[in-house]
Amino acid sequence: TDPNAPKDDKVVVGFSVYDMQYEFFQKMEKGTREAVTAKGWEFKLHDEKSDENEMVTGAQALIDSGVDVLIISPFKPSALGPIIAKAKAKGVPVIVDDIGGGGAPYDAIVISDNSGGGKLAAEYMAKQIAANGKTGKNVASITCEPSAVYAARRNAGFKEAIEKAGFKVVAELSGNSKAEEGYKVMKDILAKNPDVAGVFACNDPMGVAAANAIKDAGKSPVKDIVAVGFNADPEALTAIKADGLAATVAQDPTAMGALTVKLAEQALNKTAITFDNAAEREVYNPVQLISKDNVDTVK
Amino acid sequence: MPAESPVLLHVDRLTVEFPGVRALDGVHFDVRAGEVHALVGENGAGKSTLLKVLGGLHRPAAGEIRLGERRYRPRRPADALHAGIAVIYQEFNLYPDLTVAENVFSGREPYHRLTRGIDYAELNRRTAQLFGTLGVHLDPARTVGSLTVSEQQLVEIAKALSVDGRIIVMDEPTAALSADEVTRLLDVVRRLRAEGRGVVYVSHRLDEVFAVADRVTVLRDGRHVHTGDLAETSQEDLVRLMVGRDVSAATRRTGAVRDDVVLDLDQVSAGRQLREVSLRVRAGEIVGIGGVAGAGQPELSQVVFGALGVDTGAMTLDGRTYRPSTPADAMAAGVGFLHEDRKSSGILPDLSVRDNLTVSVLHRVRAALTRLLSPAAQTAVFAEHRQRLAIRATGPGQLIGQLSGGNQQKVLFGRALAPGGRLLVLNEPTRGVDIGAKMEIHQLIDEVTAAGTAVLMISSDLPELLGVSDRVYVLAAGRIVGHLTGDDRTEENVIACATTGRRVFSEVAA
Amino acid sequence: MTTTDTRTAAPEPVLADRAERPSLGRLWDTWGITAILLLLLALTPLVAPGFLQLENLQSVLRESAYLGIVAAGMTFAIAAGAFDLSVGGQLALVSVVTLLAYGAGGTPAAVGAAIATGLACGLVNAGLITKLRVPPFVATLGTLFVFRGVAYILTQDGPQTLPYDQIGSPFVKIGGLNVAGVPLPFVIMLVVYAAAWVLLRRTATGRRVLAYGSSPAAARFCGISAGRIQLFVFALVGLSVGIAALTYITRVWTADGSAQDGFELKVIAAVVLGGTSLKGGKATLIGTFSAVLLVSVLNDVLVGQGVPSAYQRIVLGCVLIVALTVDGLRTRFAVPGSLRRAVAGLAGRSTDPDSA
Amino acid sequence: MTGLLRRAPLALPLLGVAVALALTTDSFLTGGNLENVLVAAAIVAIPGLAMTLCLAMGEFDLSIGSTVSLAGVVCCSAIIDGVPAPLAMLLALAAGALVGLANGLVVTKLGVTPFIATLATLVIVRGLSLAYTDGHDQIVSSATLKYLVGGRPLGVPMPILLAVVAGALAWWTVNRTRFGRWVCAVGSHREAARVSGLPVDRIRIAVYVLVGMSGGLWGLLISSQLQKGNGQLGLGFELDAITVVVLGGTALLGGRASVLGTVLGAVLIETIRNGLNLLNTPPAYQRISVGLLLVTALALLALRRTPAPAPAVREVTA
Ligand SMILES: Nc1ncnc2c1ncn2[C@@H]1O[C@H](COP(=O)(O)OP(=O)(O)OP(=O)(O)O)[C@@H](O)[C@H]1O
Ligand SMILES: Nc1ncnc2c1ncn2[C@@H]1O[C@H](COP(=O)(O)OP(=O)(O)OP(=O)(O)O)[C@@H](O)[C@H]1O
Ligand SMILES: O[C@@H]1[C@@H](O)[C@H](O)OC[C@H]1O
Ligand SMILES: [Mg+2]
Ligand SMILES: [Mg+2]
Repeated sequence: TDPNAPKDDKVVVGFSVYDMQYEFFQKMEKGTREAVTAKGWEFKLHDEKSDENEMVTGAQALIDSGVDVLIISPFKPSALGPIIAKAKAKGVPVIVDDIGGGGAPYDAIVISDNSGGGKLAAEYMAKQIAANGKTGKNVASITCEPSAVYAARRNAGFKEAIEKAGFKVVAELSGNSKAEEGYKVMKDILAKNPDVAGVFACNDPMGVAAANAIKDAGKSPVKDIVAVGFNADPEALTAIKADGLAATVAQDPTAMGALTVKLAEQALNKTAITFDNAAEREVYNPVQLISKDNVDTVK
Repeated sequence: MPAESPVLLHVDRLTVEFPGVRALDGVHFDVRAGEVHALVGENGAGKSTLLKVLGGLHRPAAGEIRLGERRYRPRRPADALHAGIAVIYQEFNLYPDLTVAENVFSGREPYHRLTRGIDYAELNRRTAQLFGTLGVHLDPARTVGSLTVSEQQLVEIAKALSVDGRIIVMDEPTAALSADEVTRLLDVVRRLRAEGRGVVYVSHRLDEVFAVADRVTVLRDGRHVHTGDLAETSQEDLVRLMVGRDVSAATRRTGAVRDDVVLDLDQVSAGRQLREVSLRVRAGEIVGIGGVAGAGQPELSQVVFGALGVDTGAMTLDGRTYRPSTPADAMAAGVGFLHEDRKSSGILPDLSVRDNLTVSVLHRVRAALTRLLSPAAQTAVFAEHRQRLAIRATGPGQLIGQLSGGNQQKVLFGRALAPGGRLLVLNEPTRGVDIGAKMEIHQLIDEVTAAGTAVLMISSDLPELLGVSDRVYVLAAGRIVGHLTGDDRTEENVIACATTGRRVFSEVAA
Repeated sequence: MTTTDTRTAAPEPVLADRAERPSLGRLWDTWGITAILLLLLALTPLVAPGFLQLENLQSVLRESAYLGIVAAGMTFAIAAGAFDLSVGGQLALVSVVTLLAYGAGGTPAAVGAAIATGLACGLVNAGLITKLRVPPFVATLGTLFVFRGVAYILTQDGPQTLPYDQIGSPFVKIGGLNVAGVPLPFVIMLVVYAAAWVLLRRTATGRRVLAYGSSPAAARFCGISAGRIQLFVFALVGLSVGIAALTYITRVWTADGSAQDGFELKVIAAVVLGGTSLKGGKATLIGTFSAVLLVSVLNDVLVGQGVPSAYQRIVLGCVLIVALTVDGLRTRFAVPGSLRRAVAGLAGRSTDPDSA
Repeated sequence: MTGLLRRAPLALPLLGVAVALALTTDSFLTGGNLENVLVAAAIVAIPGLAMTLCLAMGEFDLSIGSTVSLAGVVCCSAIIDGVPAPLAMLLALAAGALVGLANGLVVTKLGVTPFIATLATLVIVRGLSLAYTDGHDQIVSSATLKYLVGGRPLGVPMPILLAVVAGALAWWTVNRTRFGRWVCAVGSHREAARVSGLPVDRIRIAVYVLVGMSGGLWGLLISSQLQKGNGQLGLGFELDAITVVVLGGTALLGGRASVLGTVLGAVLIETIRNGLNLLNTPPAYQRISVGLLLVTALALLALRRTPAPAPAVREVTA
């Protein structure tokens, strides 16, 4: 391309990210940015800082600044409405990344199969409990903050599958997505149900924290109580290698970022997108169960 | 006082400035060992400012202070303490949540030799001992917040004595004390003198000054006007030096009292402080209430003002049943009130003089149509009061906290006049007020009675109580133990009723 | 030995009005933060050229409104010597209820519900404080949990959301419309501040709030009822949250129990930054207004310049401290002459008599 | 018993809640569960005790949650960098003390009102933790660090032991040392303390340093449980610490400190939280229950309190 060509010709991609404090989103940003620059396009970032007001203000500001396409990983999916309304008014396509779409008319959403991930966790847990030679049929679940829709899907997927396998979820308590609370909640679960055979946490900070609580109670989070997290955060991978966590469900935020850029290009060129779930315009990014068996294959 | 005894403290060309005010202008002043040196002057003359410089609270803009031969440049209160200067400030500096003993020895609490913790037994013992020398009994373990104003004043005095300083500075220490407490304090002052210490004594009560001081220095508008032996000075001279003109003493002109009863209390009891009190105040009449501190005076005034509930008994105002449940009710009925504790329950420190004057009658300074406050109307009220009460303020917008104590008192007096109708309840109306202002306030009280207002005045200042009132009731332990009219209104009678339990009831003429 | 000064000046004419020149300190109390805001606004175009674009300015004003409106109400509470920690919970609850009401009865129902729910929250606080005599700090700390809890219960099946097909509704216009180029939320905020200013400075009630905040004990003897003041200020905070929620919810379209976590601290910070004293008795609405804009502008500039969020925090925190340092030093040097001495000291001169 | 109730009115609601839980659950009274509750209570009581001094002084420190995060980051990243664990832990305490010192200096020397000063450090210190770690977890596996929550000298869990020691020290400080009385004096009437010659600035700075260090210890305890540090830990902890103090009855206006009250406040809060979990309460109802119990407990306390006579002097410092 001609470096002297008018700037207008260059495609500008705006990316509004949930919160750059988290490694998950740092990876997502990296995947998105690299895919954008690889195409010779311009990349503009906005950090929502886990705040719905900042999310709306910042995303609208990106649109105002003249981006050609908006990619957004929304802190509150249900606040996408006013953003998409503005984008539609200016003819800017919107690709949503992760979390959820909140029912607004975005062009496409790339999403991990959260419910499927919960199911993977349940299936692994059931299998591992049996392999440990345990006969207990009680398990527990530690959920994210009540408003996190994506996390609710994980829990629902887990619950359905684990019950199908003949287990009972005896405790379902919220750790509000926080490690500190995940630890305390696990302690309470252990006090009330010392016999639980497994625990599923909706994210890894809580999952690893719960595993720590199990260890502090003198038990193994792999052999005694099967602890499974979600995300494949570095701390989860480290813990799995050291028998400090049984498993986690991996999402691939870098790949998700790259995928959104591909969909953005299709939307810009008005080529049809192939959806995994056309009704919700969802494109799934696969999830994968990571345990000690395959943890070394994860980069 | 030996004139050749060494000079302990020497103040030279001292100047202190506040934004817009030069509070002290080249003042000089000295104190010798074994001397009580009185410092007098009108409200705002700069007395407290001078003492605050000595105490390390204000730093002068110019001038020099020497202690003996040494330069004295206090930068913080601790410097004054180290230099052996103990100050009793006009405004209390006490911790309401701490005990009496903890207040007295704040910063110098004794430690137990073995446990290395504060030795409370020793602390309380020393405190009790100090109060012993003051001739009062006060439980060292009581919380200061629960004390009366006069008890708090005693704590301040004990605090200064506990320092064992070479120079003791007292800013209006008797303003809140009862007559016998004053007598004992003056004895203590004489003892300090006998011990060879230097005492600086500030008071508006000239009889005390003459009773206890050796020399006097007069300040006026921040300037030094006179220093001299009291033996060579007459009271009239002193007053003239202070105010720059002659002032006549308090006397109540008679004849304004009318027949109609404004306030009638019939067997009123409230809590443990007030028992079966019956009294009447007529239109145009000034009724004084005397007694030792804690005899129920503030409670009586608060019952009349609706700030304290009546348990049994009845009140009428202008013949109609009167049961105010809040001060607002009382004010709506035309009752005005002056609190005895100016600092904590009188002034609104963050508000202007104008607002302080009008805050209880805001409905009168509103535009009729919009019901919005009218600054012009408020300023008019201010102008009127400043004229009438000779308030020294730079303008209506000055914060009341910036006025001298006496001028604050005048503003509060003005506020009490505001409901302006039937009855004025005055607690210690001239506490901390200079002699000129005192006369002016007495004149004002007279004026309002001429217009038919009834006045219920509580005062621990006996000359005031007897000089201004038409009749005097004496309270003891919440009961009326005396009713003095005509020639029975003597200091001896009041003191006898208040302290010895003797009951004196004059024949009521009308 | 008697000395009488001969250079006694003529007694000062007591009644003459000395020119009432407001001191620099008092000017700073009211206008200080506004001055800092203006300075920032003057410098901003140099560092952030995009700032002055119309759409950006509109966006800054639009997003300041909800915080600004609540801060106006909070100014009264702080002026009365209390503060309301529950505003975050109130905002969440009012927003959720407003969306529910919109679903049931459209725009008028939503507007009515917002105002009514806000007031109700304020009255709950007032009741706890005046009837049960729980200290305001504790009462509102408790209701912060309670209001958020109720909002959570109402959103157990997911956040309340304005459906996308309501995009043309007059309700949405509250947050989205521009009036002659000025965003409607900001217009509402201006009206709220004008009304609040009149209430604080020109009504008996406002004067009583300040009197009470300055000295509750003295106010009592001026006939001011503590209960009525507290009822008034906490109801007013509730009302302000009601109005603010309307501008908030029509901009973000969604709410649940977690909406605007930490809101209370932001609001109180804006009020105090503006110059209103936490001790009560002193309040400046102009200061609050400017402080709200100051924080918004600063945030916009930092975000616009792509400063990473960790560093945004550091800058914001430092600005808070610096802005209040000026004020703090002024009070510190309120000791007569000390500021002059300090300045003289810096200039290498000395007016200190002691060092002569 | 009545004496205890007068000095620690919180004992009554605590007893009520405990009895209710003993009746409605079969696990509340088990040894393991009680230990859970007490350990959790101990962990919040430790910073609560320092915060008690701060509130008694009439001020409060909002930055402590961020200090928790900073201490964890300092300790864990130092361990990762090869610093011996005990030294790393000392470094974390020092970092906490430094935050406290900064607060103290800004509050006294720059005259910034504590609310804003500590709110600003809250924002700045978290910014520092995040900037330093770039949002990454600092993961460790340290037995020494673990000993802080896992150790059982004399069979007593370390946090409980630490809290008992801290409580005894705090009680002694408040009631038997000059420093403690001076803190209450400053809280009761700061200007009077200045006029009485107390070193007011130094007292205030010392209290902020203590709070900072307690925040550091809190951070170490959390990082000991989680074996990591990061910029997200300790969010909102400032309200937890202040809540237990307020619940314990230390007057917000300063001047008085109830050490026993703070300890009971911590136990009450953690008992309620534990109870709600034992009862499987959905999260939405958990918050509302905590809020209602808080308001109820305090309303009861307030109603029991006989109105104190209006103090003649009172300065509210904030
Ligand atoms: N902090 C201050 N700021 C501004 N002006 C002040 C301040 N303190 C005192 N002043 C002014 O300085 C002057 C002297 O006041 P000062 O309190 O020393 O008078 P005083 O002689 O003690 O009066 P009083 O008998 O009423 O106590 C007055 O005009 C007063 O208004
Ligand atoms: N906080 C309060 N404390 C005591 N009295 C009050 C208070 N607020 C109002 N009042 C009194 O209640 C009465 C009637 O209330 P009203 O609403 O008319 O007040 P107001 O004086 O008109 O003030 P505003 O118009 O500012 O509300 C008046 O006598 C007024 O002085
Ligand atoms: O799994 C992710 C979760 O851990 C993060 O905190 O938020 C986004 C989710 O997709
Ligand atoms: Mg004076
Ligand atoms: Mg009205």
